[in-house]
Amino acid sequence: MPDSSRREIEDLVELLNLYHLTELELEKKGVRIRVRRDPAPTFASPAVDVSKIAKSLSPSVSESSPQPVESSQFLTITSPIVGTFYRSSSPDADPYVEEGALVTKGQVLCIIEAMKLMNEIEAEADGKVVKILVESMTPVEFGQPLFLIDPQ
Amino acid sequence: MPDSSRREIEDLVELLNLYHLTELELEKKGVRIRVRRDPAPTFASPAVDVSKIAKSLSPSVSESSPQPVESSQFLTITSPIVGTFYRSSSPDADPYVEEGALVTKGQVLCIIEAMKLMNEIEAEADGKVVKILVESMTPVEFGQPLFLIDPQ
Amino acid sequence: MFKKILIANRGEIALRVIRACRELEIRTVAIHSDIDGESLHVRYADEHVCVGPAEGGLSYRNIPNVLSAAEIAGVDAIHPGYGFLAENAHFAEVCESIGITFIGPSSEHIALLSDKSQARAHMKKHGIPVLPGSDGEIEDLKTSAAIAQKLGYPVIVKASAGGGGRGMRVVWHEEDLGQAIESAQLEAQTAFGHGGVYLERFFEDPRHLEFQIMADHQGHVVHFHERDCSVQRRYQKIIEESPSPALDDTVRKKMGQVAVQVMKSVKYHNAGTVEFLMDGTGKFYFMEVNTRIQVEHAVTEVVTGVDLIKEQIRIAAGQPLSFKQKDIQLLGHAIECRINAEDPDRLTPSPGTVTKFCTPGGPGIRVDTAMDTTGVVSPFYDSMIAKLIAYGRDRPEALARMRRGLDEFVIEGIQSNISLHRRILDNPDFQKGPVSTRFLDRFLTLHSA
Amino acid sequence: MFKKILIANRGEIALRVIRACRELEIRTVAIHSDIDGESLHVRYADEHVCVGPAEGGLSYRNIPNVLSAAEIAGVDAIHPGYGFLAENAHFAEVCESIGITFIGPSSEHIALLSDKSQARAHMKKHGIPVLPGSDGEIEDLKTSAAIAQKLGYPVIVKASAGGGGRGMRVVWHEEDLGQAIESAQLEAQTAFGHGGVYLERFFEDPRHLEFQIMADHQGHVVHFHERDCSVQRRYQKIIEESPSPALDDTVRKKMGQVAVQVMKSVKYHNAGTVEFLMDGTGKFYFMEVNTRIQVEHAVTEVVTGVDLIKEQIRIAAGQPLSFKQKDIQLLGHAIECRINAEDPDRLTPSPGTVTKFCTPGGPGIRVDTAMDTTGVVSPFYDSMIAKLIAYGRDRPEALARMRRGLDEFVIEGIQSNISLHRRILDNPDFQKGPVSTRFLDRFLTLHSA
Repeated sequence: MPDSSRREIEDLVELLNLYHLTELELEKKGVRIRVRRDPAPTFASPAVDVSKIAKSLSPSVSESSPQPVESSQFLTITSPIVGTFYRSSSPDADPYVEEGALVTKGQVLCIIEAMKLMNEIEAEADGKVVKILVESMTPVEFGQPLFLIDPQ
Repeated sequence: MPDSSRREIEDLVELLNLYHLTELELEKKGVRIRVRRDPAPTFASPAVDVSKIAKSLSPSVSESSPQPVESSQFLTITSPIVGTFYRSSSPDADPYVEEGALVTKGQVLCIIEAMKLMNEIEAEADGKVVKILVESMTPVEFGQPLFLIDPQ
Repeated sequence: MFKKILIANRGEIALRVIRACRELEIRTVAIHSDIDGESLHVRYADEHVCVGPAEGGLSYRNIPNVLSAAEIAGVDAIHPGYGFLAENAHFAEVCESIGITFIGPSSEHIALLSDKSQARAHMKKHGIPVLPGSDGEIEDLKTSAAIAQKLGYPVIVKASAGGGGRGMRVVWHEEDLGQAIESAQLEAQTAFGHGGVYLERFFEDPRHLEFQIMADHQGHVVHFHERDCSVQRRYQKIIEESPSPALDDTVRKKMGQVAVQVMKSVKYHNAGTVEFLMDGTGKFYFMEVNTRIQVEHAVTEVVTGVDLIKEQIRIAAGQPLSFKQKDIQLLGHAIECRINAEDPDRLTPSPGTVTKFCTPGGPGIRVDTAMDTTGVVSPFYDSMIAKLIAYGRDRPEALARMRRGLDEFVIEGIQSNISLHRRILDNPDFQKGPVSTRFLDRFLTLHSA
Repeated sequence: MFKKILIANRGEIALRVIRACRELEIRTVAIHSDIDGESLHVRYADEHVCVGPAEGGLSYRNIPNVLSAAEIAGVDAIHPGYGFLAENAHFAEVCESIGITFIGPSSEHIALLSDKSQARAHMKKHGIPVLPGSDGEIEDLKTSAAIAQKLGYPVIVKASAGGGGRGMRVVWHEEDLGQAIESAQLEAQTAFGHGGVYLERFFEDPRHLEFQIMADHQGHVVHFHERDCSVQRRYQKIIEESPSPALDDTVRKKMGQVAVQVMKSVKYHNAGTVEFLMDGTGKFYFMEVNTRIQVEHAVTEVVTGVDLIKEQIRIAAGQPLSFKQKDIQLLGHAIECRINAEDPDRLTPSPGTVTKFCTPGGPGIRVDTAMDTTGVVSPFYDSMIAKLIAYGRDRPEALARMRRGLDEFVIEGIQSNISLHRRILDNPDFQKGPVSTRFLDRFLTLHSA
C-alpha cells in the first residue's frame, strides 16, 4: 500500500481517536465506510482513552493524570491527595494566589484538607497563575487539575 | 477522499473480507492500524461476511449464495435444495456430464435426492463445464456450489 | 439416548436446545438460512446445514429441506423449538413416518389441540371448565346471534385454527356481530386455510395464567405450577413470572390438578402448556393447550430447578420422568422480560446492526440470547433478541434484580424495549400485582402523551 | 438503612457490591486508581473518586485517600470487598473512629483472628479441634525441634500474620527445621512486618473445607454449610464447590456446629468463613477464620438462594438476620471456576488488551465479572477476570453445565486458564471427587509433558 493512502487511513484513525468514535463499519458491498458513534445508554461504554490503556500496560509510566487539551503549553498543578480544596488558610484570610499572580517554585498555592489535616500544595515551578480550576471549599480527587501555570 | 485512496481502502476491505479478518485495532498512540484475526477458540466468532449482512438488511436482494472468489467470471450452479448429489441417474449409468463438456441451457447436470425424490438439476445457460465441485453421493446443502460453467 | 439431534430453529431457542444437548453429550446439527451462516446457533452446533434463503417459509419452515438435512446428517431426533414447525402436525407426522423422533407430542396431539374449537369441545366433554361459548363452530348469523344473546355481550369471535391473536374479534353490540364474524372468518381463511370460527364470552380484565406440564410415555403427568403472562399486548406476551401474584395456594393446587387432568384426557406426552383465563373473582376457565416448549419456560426452570429441555429430550428418548409431583416446588420467585429489537414507544420492530451487546450478570440473573457481542437483527425473523430472567427469594427481590439487570443491559446500534420494561417495573400497579391482560394497553396509553 | 456506601475495591467484587446496593436502593461511590477511570465498577456506581495512581498501595490501599473520598462523598458506610483493605484492622478501626460503618466485623475481630497463632490458641481454649502444633509462637530452635519431634514429621512452619501461602515452610526432616524457621520468619517479617511463626503437623493429602457464616449484632449466628476448595495451587484456590463431595450429612452437621461455635466464641458479627482441614479419615481441624466476604461466596449464594452481600449490608445497618439456621438448605449443587488472565500451563499472569469478551448464558450459569465486551487486564492488579458459577440439581449436572459454560466463554487477545479448567473438568478423579489439596499440583505435573 502506498504511503499516501496509508496516511489517509491514519488521519481517519486519528479522528476516531479524537472524537471517541468506536466503529468503522463496512456496509453492503464493502465499499462504504461509515464512521459511527452511538449515544451511550445506561452503563454504556465511554470511549476508550488510549493513553490510559497504554499507561496501564507499561508500569514504568508514572506521570500524573491527563491534562486538558487546550492547556498543553501550561504546567498543570494536580491534587496529590483526595480532600477538600481551600484557596486560603482560613475563612477570613486572603487567598494564597489569584489568577494572574506570579508565583515562585515552592510557594503555597492552596490547602487541601484530608482527614482533618491541612496539606499545603506548592507551586512546582516559577510562573504565572493562568487559571484556578477549582472553587474554594470543593472536594477534589487524586490527580484533579487545580491550577494552570505558565512557566516563565 | 481521492479515488486512489478509496481504491486502497477497498483493497483493504477486500482483504478483510477474503481472509475473514474481524478487527482493525488501534494501539497505543492511536496512529498504528493493526489488521488482526485471532485464532478462534471454541465458539469464537468467525469473521462477519459483509455480503451476508448486507443481504439480511435488504429484503429485496435475492441472489444465491456466495461464490468462490476465483470463479467470479464463471457461472456457478448451486443446489436449490438439501439432499444427496448424484452425477448419474443410477450407479451403473454414465455421469450426466464430465469436466470440459459443453452443455446447453436446460440440460440435466446431476440429480439431487431429497426425501426419496430424485430432483434433476439443469444448466442455467449454454457453456462449458469448467469444474465439478462436489463428489458424487455427497450430501449438499442449500446454496452449495455444484458446477462452474464458463458461459459461451 | 439419542446420538445426534437436529434443531429445526434459530435464535435463542436453538442455543437453548444445543446447550441441553451438550450437557447430555448429544451431538447437534444446526439448520440455517443463507443469511444466518455466521449466527451463534450455527457456531455452537457440531454440524450445520443451510436449508434455504432468508425467508423463513423457504428455509426454517421448509419441511422437505429440513428433513433432507436431518437425513443427510443422520440424526435420530429433531427438536423444533417454538414457532416455525413446532406446532405443525404434518411435520411431526412425516418425522414419525421416516423414523426420526419429533421431540414433542404426537402429531395427533398437535392436530387435536391446535383446533381450538375441537379442543374446547373435548375438554368440555371431560368435565374441564371451559369459557362459556358456542358448542363447536358457528353456522350462521341467526344461531350465532342467539348464542351471543345467551352469553351476554361482549362476546369474542375466535378462529378454530387461530393463534397469536389472529382471527379474533371482540363484539360489544349485537349489530356488529355479523360483520365481526365475516371478517374473522376471512382472516382465518387467509392466515390458516380454515375459516371456521366459534363464540366465547369476552372477559374485560382477565388474567392469563398457564401451567407447565411434562408428561412421559409411561403415563406420568406432572405440572410445574403456573406462569402469569398477563403483561401482553395484542396477545404478545412481554413479561412473565412465577408464581403468579394472583393465585393463592388453594386455587394454585386446584388449577394444577385441572391442568394435569387436561393432559391426561388426551394421553399427552412431552412438554405442553395448559392456558387458563381467570376472571376478577378467581374463577378460571380452560383456554387452550400449547403443544410445544414456550418462550417463557425459563421462568419455570429458574423457580423449580428443573431443566425442561433436557427433560423433553429424555422423555422423547423413552425415559420416564426423573421426578414426581411432590418434587416440584416453587422456590422463590422468577420473572422474565422479553428483550425485543423494537421502538419502545410504538413497539414496532427495529432491525439493524447491533454494535455493542453486553449482558447483565451477578446473582439471580439468567440471560438467554443468540446475540454475540455485536451482530445483526434481521427483519426476516422474530424481533426478540434476548430473554432476561431474574430470580429472587421473593417477588420484591426478583423485581429489584430485574430492574438492576435491565439497567446493566447494554444494546447499542438498534432500539430495544428495555426502557419500556424499566418503566413497567417502576409502575406501582405492576409492583403491587396482579394485573390483567389489559394492563399494558392502558399503561401505553397513559405513558405515550 | 444506609443512604450511600463507598466500595473500597475494584473488579468483579466492586460490581458485586454495587449490584447489591442497587437492589437495596442505596447510592454507591466507586473509588479508582488513575488507570481505572473507565472501568466497569466506575461506570456502574452513582459517583466515583480517583484515589491515587495505578499501584494499589498508593490508591486502593491508601487509607487516608480512601477515607477522604468517603468523607467528601458523604457516605454512611464502606464495603471493603476482599483483598486490599478488607482484613486491615487499622482501617476498620479508623472507620469506626470517624463514624463510618465498616461493613464487616469489628477491628478487634480482625486483629484477633488475623493473628493465626493467637486465633489457634483462642480456639483451643474454647474446645475447638485445632491442628496438633505448638502452643503459640516458637521461641528457639531447640524447643521447636522438641515440639516437631513430638508432632512427627513432616511439620509446617506458619507465620502468625501469614496468608495466601506466604511465610509457610513444610519441613520433612529435622535437619531442615532451623533453615525453614529462619526463612519463614524473614519472609513474614518482610511481608507482614511481624516475623513470629508457629508449628503444626503437616498433612499431605488434606481437603480444604470452609463454612460460610453470617452473624448479626443481636448474637444470631447461622452457617451456610461448606464449600470445598481443595483444587488449589500454592494456596491459590481456582475451583470451589458446594456441597463438598467429601462430606456426609453427619460430618457436615458436626462441622457446621463447630463453625458456629468458633464464631460465637469471639462474638463475631457480619460475614466470615471458618476454614477447616480434613484428613483422609474424615477427622477435621480448625485452621483459621477469614474475616471478610470471599471470592467464592457466590457458590454458597447459588445453592442457598441467599444474597450474602445484601445480608452483610443489612447486618452492618443493625438489622437481625432475615433467616434461621433451618431455613438454610443446600438445594442442588454449585461449582465455581475462577477465570484468570494467565498462561494455562505455566499459570503465570497474562495481562493485556482483551479484544473480545463474551460470557456464557442459559440455565444454571452465573457470571461475575467487571470486564466489558472488550477491555484491559492491568498487570497492577489481581489476574482474576471472571467467576463462572454453574448450578445443577446434582453434581453431575453442575459439572456438565460448567463444561458447557467453559466451552461457551470467549476471551480473545489474552491467555486465560479456561483450557486448564476444561481439562480438570474432564479428569476422572475430579469427576469422581473428592480430591485433596495436592490434586492440582499432581495434575499439572502429569499434564505438562
